[in-house]
Amino acid sequence: MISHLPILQVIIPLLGAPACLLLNRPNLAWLFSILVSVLTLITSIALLMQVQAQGTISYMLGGWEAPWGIEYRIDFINAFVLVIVSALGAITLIAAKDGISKEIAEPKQPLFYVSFLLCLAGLLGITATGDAFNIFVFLEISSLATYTLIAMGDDRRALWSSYQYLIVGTIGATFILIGIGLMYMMTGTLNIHDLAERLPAVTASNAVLASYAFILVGVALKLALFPLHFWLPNAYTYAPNIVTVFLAGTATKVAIYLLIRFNFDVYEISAPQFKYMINMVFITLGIMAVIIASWTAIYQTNIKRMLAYSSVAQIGYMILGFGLDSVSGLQASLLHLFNHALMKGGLFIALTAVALKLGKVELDDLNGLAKKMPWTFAAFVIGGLSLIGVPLTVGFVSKWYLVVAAAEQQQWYIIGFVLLGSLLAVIYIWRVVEAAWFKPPKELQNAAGNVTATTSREAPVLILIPLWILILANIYFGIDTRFPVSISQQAAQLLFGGA
Amino acid sequence: MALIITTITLLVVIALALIRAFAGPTVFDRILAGNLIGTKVVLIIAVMGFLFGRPDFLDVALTYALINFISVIGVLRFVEITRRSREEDKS
Amino acid sequence: MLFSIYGLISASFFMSMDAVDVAFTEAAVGAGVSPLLMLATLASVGRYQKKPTDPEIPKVALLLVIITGILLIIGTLDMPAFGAADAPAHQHVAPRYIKESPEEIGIPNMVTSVLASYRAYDTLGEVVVIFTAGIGVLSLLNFRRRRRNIHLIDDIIAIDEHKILRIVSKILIPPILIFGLYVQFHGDFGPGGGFQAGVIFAAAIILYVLFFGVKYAHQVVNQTFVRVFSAIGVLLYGSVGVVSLLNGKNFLDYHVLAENPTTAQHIGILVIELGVGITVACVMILIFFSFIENIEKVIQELRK
Amino acid sequence: MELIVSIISGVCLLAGSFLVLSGVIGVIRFPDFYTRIHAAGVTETLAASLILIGLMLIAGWGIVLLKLILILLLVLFTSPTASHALGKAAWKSGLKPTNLKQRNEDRN
Repeated sequence: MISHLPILQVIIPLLGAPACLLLNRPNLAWLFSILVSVLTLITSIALLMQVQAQGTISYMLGGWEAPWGIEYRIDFINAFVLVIVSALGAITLIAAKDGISKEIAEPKQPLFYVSFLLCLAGLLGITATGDAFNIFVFLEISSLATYTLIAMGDDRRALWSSYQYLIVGTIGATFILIGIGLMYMMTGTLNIHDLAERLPAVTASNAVLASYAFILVGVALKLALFPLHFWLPNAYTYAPNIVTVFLAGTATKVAIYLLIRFNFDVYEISAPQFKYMINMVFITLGIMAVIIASWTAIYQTNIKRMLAYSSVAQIGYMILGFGLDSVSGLQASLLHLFNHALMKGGLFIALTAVALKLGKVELDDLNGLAKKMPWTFAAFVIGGLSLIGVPLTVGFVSKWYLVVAAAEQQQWYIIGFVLLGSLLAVIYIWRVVEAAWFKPPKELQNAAGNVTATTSREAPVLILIPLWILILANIYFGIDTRFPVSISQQAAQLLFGGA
Repeated sequence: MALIITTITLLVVIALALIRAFAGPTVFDRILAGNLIGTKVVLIIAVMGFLFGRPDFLDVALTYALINFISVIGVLRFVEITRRSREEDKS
Repeated sequence: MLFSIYGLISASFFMSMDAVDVAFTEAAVGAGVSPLLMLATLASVGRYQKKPTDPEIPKVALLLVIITGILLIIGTLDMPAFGAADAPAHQHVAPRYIKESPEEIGIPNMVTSVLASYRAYDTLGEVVVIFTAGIGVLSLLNFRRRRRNIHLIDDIIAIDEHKILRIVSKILIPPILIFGLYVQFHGDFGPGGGFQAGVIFAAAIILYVLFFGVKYAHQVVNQTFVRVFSAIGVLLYGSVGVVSLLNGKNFLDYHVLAENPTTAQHIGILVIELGVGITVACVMILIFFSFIENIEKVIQELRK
Repeated sequence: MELIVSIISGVCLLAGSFLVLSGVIGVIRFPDFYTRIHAAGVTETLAASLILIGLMLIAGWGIVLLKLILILLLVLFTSPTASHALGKAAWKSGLKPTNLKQRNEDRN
């Protein structure tokens, strides 16, 4: 069974989803999907260990040789992203029950878990596969499931934001498909490894450049790269809270992975000026994302929306490291990918707990809430510190590597912008912390009957446990950085050495 | 020879019917044009199957004939049903 | 209706490019079911429609479309000529499919052997996409659980006494179903397969609903049935893969299914096509039923 | 013998094409929906039959012939039904035939 880990990784949730539909009882479906996601997590960890032991794994689906059949190709980068995605999937699902039973009507709850598993399977499939068309297929699965998940939010506006995302996502997916089609036209193959070998021969042609452009824009749409990010805040704000946790931790990460894969593995743009131009575009967009999105985040009153803008900013950091086009820059990106998943996951789970109590997460409602929910808000503070990049948290680690990478190339202004971004983060995190810890509790002016909901003290244990798992991971990996650093370093070296 | 002439005629006919489909004026005119095109496509596929010597085209023609009927009827029913519920709406 | 015409015409276009299977799919999906579903959507949301308020958006969209078009044209400028034998697409992977597939898979329709065996995993993915779409529609539209037995739409259907149509469709439906089965199991030899068969099946059921009402249709296939079977189709497909896993081969390796490799391929393809057919048919019907229920809900609100 | 058969089939095909063409000209030229459906519905069945019979003649015995017969049957069943349904639906929806006399008087 060990040799089949690459495929098990994806098909466990993929086949788990229809099985989950057959159960049709909310609690059963919940337990079952937790089982599935934990199995997936175990598989992905085993897979990572296997990759560490024996290098890149290649798995031929249907027993057909690589360019003819579909190949799963797991190397350090995939395995790393797979662990992040499946871990967040499992953790989110554990926390999901209370929020879901409150936010979604009962007959639809099993459907929620089904969509969740499908989304998980789609994201894992995108990451694991070594075949360009297969990427598109799984992109479709994950996107469709995501639209469903977002639209399940109990706000009417969830439908609208899901629709917005649907349009954008469909355009993105179509662009990616056109890009893949053009590549196939020029090389006659769909296998990524094979593509990488055959593309340099035709790299000068317009068709390849056009396909590069299409894929870049398509992925950037999915990624919410700065000027194309407009769908993200709405989607994150109105989606069910748990879905926001999951999406913030995984969906954009997988898109970043795709960008890395296509940019460094598939396309080798030979003309140095062109390459320089592309990198400059990345760096500029990254900086703009960090500054503008953080700035916008400060003015948000809805905390979910605030964190969503902060996510756009964090994507900016990743793109920055990416545009530096060096091993250490890429390493910083990969590290931030991992770290951001930890901290945003934690912060959004904390918000879930709050929303479970209050029903909404407006800044004004938080006043004094920390005294009632100390554990939740302690977690929020640590997560926020991590987001800012205070030493001893993971946020510091990735920013440190980013700064080092920038210093390596003597791009001092990047360091300045990173610091400015952190300062802005201090402001928006502080607003929440101040409200929750230091402002006096607001008198609840709504009907007396509702007061009981807020007087109950702490969030449910099922939310606190995954919350603190993530938060402690924030601290643990901030102190003991060996695991993510070594893996991201190997991955980055593989991309540069192997390419 | 006759096959080629038939194909060309059918293509012309489809083009002409498209004019009616776009021109309308009522929804029924459009459906009529759609139905017309549907049957012509069935014929054209059958004829082309012979022209290219690929008789498995006939399977497609058969599917077409079925699907065309179903879709015309379906569209018709929906027009009727929405119209009726709209009338109820007013009354 | 124009959509349906578009489907028909583009199908004959594919036909002339010699892509029979694509034409088949387009015939079934583009011309038949998608306009039906679109109309069902219109019927359920039509009364809420508003004129778009922002005049800027179409301009931006137009600009985007133009840019994309220019990019596409640039990209295709130095693409190999259509049908050129030395185009890279015809050099690398494709020749092997053409040369080896009759021996390795042993079925005449090469498209099926690529879809259902070489790239069977992609097809599994596509089936899951359809399944996901079904789940999406279900979770968005299907609100009601109670009051199953009231079918207002049936009243509306019953008002028009389309006697001739009823009789003709009564006569037609069984042959359509049989034809669906033929397409389902004939995919190895001619154009066709699970996707198309599923759509034909669904179309037959939809035709039935349109004339005899939801109540009678539910006696044959009700919501729960369709839900369960749409999942079972995916599971059936996946189970082939699991069987090969359990026998120590790679996922979806059909060779474990029989001694003789081509027989094994045959069995594998038959089973997965069945899975595809079941899922596609069930999801289509599911979506249709959901729309119908939604229309009913709208009518109910109106009556209040 | 073969020559005769192919000549007959050619004649059938050409006659079918002519009918199809005349039908569509009617659909374009005729003044209102009911006359148009008349043009389309009447020619369609015969035209399709003629073309399909023309094809049958060159097909020879075999499964192809069977399929052609099936298509023919299907067309014979469905196209009059569809025309009927269309006409009925249009009538029920309140669409009235144009009164030609009236219109001509209006024009003058």
